[in-house]
Amino acid sequence: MNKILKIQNLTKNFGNVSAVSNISIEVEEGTIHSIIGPNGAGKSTFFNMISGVIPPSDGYVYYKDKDITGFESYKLPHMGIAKCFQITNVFPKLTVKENVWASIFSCSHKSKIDLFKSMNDFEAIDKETKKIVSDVGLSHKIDDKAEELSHGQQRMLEMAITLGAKPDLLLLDEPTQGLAPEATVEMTELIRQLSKKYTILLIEHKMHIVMEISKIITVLNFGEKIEEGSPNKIKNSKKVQDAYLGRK
Amino acid sequence: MKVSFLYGLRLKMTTIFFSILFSISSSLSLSDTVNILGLFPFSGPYADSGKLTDQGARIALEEVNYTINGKKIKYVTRDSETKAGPAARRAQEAIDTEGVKFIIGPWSSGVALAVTEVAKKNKVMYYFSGGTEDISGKKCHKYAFMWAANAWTAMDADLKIFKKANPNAKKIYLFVVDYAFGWTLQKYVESLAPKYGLEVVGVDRHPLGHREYSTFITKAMSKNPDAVYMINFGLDAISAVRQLNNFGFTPKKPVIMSWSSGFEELIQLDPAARENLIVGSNYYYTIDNPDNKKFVEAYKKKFKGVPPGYAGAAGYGLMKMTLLGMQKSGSTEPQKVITALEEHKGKNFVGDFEIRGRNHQTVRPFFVLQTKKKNDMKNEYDMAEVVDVSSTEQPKNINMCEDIGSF
Amino acid sequence: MTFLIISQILNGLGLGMLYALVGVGLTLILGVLNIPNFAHGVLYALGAYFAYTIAKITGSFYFAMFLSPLLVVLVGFILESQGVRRLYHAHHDYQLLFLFACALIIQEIIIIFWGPIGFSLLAPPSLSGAIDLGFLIYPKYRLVLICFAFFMIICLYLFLTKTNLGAILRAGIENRDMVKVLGINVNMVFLYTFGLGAYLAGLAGALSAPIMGLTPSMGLDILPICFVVVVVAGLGSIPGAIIAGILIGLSQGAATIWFPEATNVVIYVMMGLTIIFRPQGLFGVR
Amino acid sequence: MIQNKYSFIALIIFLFVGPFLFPNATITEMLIFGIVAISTNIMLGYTGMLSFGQALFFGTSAYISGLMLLGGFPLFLAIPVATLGSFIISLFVGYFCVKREGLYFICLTFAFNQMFYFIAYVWTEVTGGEDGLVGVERPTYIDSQLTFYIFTAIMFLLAVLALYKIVTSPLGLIFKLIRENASRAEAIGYNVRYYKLISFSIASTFTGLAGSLYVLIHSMVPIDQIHWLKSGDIIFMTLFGGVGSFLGPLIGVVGYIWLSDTFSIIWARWPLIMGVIFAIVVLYFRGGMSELLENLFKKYKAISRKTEHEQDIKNTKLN
Repeated sequence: MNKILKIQNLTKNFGNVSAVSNISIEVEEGTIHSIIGPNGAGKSTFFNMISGVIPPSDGYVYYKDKDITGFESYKLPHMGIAKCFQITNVFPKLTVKENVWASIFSCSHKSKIDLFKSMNDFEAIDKETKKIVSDVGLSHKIDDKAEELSHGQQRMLEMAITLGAKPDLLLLDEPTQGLAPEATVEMTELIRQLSKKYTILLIEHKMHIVMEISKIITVLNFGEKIEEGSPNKIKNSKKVQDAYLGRK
Repeated sequence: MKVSFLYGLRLKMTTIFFSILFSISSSLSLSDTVNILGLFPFSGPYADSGKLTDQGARIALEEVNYTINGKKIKYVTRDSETKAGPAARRAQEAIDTEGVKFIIGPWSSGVALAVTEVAKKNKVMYYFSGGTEDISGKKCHKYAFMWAANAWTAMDADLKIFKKANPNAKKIYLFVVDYAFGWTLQKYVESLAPKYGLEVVGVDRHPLGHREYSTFITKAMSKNPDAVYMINFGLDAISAVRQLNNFGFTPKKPVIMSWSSGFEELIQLDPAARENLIVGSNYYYTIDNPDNKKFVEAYKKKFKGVPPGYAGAAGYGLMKMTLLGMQKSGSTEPQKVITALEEHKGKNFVGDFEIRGRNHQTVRPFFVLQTKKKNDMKNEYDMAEVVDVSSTEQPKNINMCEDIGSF
Repeated sequence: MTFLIISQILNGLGLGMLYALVGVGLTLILGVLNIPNFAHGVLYALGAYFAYTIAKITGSFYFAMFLSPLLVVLVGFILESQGVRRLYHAHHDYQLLFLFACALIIQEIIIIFWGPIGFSLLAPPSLSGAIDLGFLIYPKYRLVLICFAFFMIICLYLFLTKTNLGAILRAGIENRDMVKVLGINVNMVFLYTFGLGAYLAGLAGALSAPIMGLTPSMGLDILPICFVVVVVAGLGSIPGAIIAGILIGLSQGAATIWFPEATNVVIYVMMGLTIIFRPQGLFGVR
Repeated sequence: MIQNKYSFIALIIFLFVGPFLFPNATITEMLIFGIVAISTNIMLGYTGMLSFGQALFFGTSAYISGLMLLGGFPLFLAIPVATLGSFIISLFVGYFCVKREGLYFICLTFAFNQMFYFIAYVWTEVTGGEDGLVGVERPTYIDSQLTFYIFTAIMFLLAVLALYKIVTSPLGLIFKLIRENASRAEAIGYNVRYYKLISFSIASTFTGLAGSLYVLIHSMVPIDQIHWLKSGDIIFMTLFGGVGSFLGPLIGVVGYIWLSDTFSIIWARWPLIMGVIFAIVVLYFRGGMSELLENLFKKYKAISRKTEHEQDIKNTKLN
């Protein structure tokens, strides 16, 4: 299988403290690859380095064999990497339609002239917006402002924005964070559906979700990779149990 | 009466739609009143002088009981903010809505130049006082007059009288405010100084609105001049004088405030700090003639016993001149008034004056004052005495007004 | 020439100390409260005017210097608690509009109460006049001003490093959210910070009065300089503001020797160079 | 959309009625500052950037166009060149400023404004320094007040339409994205700094256009048009009108100029009144005049609907 994302020796030091040290993973195309670990394991730092929010201190990130280490985050969607945030991160005063529309437009407009055309001139984008919005189940809210949606709906919108970029690789940072149980189930189902179309790198700390849907799981603790493998392998790993149950 | 298309249209429309707002004032103003605008700085950096100028202008109007040639005078004021933009807008606004035909206004060459453009365009008479040479110089035109003494006249008077009072003085050091009028004065001083046996040993230009002169003062003192000759105005001059006193330059050696408003500037200084100043000014309230006494009395009576300074006198003088033109011509049409004023010779509260037709400069005395010591002061306003008066006219060949033009 | 240079250094220092005081005040408010205090200039002016009136009533210059900044603090407290506090969650534009409105109001109130014409406030006889140092003659008051401002800056330094409140303020500049997390009464911290900023502005105003006199527009004149100090220093750096203030004062002094017309321009040239070569400011932390 | 239609109709009516409401020079100036405020709102209201240096572009462009007119160039060359000039300067200044956010952005623009002011102040041979640039003649075809007003109104309408086009284009949407959530906008693939620069340039270029027209009102460029206080005025006008709607800032301009002219006649201490009004707007009507009007309009509608409703009830009861 094709390795879509290769990460080599990624390291981040904050002063003398190293938040992430020497992590290498490879993500296979068409799979769900999860990164788990207890709070403070360095998951978010790791995620932010891949998505270009903070530059790594050392190491490389290759996407489709292209070095993208330290790329500014706005460049990634254009290459086919989209990310979904841990906390709800939508455009509150804009409508659902505008939220998603903007995301699709970002990667699909060809020339600068498109920027100055009328909003009504983009039939293809309008159509796609409607499709994505209905995919995440928000069709009835399409003209509502994002801030008027419920929390669960905002998470769905968040996902829709991410999908708007038509990515090959989806970076999901704790998509079920703060969701009610039913909504969590809904979201898990959505992720499972998405995995048919996209490669997904999932950062999550809820073990049961990860076990349910991942193909490969990487476990981080204290900024280091302590285990990697199939859900079954992880389930039975002593190291992982130690990390999660609290080591002595 | 010639009214522009839009103006006429507005008159019709406003009476229909906005009768309360405009029709009363504008229909009145066009028929049997003379409308004069006082464009003064009520706010902004020269906020102090707006009210005083207005007070002076009102004294002049009261003398004629707000009537001229049988017509009622409607006197309106606008705030110039000492900013050319708003000043021009409000002048234009007053011309349009109040039917103003005459503008008087002091201070700031920027404002003056802006208003003179408005005056020219609207064929309205403008009488200006204050620091610029351009009104009767480079930018002269038929509608604008200058009341303050010419810059050359003033510098000549300052130097002449300074030398007379300090025969041993040889070296002077110049502080010059860094803009057009400052440079003009500097040019005149540098060309006139040798005539009076004075040498300019150093010149420092400082930005307008500068408040910190220590760096300039130490530099000047290192040249050991006999006097510091200051070409700056208002707060700049006051700050510089105060700091010259801090540094112990005055009262040992004299400081010349070459183009000062006199009263207003001196009163802001503590008596100790204003010792040994030689002050050139367009007006001082102790000028000894009956007209001035009458004016000062009227002014004091009306405004809590405070005598008029230059601002009050300018308001009075500008208004007097405008009224004089109306009286002489028997008309209230700007063009007739202007023609009447050209080459007029007369006498008023500042002394003998003459209005040059070729450049619209009012040739009039410039006063040089000597400040009094604290012990010699009779009251808090008794700050200086007029030591000499000079009204030498600027030589024709250096006047920049090449052609006053026509109406 | 050495005489000239030494005295220009002294002049620059005196000026720079004043800039540093107002600059630090503005930096504190900018850093901790995260608002652009466009009313800083009028607080400076109020300091001078209060000092004038107190000195006139009580006849004591020193008492005026002591009391007037405290009155300015009072004004600062009123501004903060009645207006600024409601705006912490608003955009900068509203904060700016509000503070500028306050500046307009206070400036006009100054004109209404004290009149549009300026005044002088004389230093007491013991401080006025010049002193002969042998190699140069220099006004006493300015020397005292330099020493006193220096002393105040040391006090401020001790306050910020040695006291609890100081530590909280510094933490607030580093990371505003931190203060909230620490469970400190944020409103109090903000109030005190604004008060301290106002104190420094008022003090600088009062100290400057005998040198530069008092005019209603003095607040507007100093305001751009305050902001330049902050930009050159780097947003939120207190030592930076002190050094930048002094540097600007000194460079104005130097400009007078060689290029007198540019004494004001030099400030902006310094700032331009900072922006181009060190956009985060000389001591910028963020 | 419907509301926009109404406000454009109101705008057209205003353009026709304005000259009868206000003195000619005043209404012309209102339109010119209308361009400034509406374009500033692209940056302030739509993109969420507060620049305290817009007078820089207004003034610079006014100088350029003034100098060209003085040099004998035709008006239809002077205006584009001046506008282009402010565009280029806005790229230069913006390049340094958009790197920074929030307070630092404000400080930088403020500082740049002062820098340009001092350049204009010192460079007397070109700018006239303290006195400003004087004696710029209007071309004869727009010499009368009426023709000049019509000319300005046309330029104003063109500018407003162009700006409206921008606001309703994807670019306008991107500006809103940046205002709402810059990091998310970055994450979905927009180079935020680049678009901020575009927004800054658009605002500044149109401000420049207005500046090049301003020269013609009083045939001169006063130096106070490039001073930072003017930048303050521009911000205040915009906020006073309200940043929530496209044409709101125009209401601010009209209100600001009208109030300041009116109050300045009534009381010499009029800036105090303006200050109080600003403070009230900030504390109680943050949406500015446009929102206030909108609310009144809504309330009126609600009341009329209520009475209608009551009428209906009465009618049904009667029936």
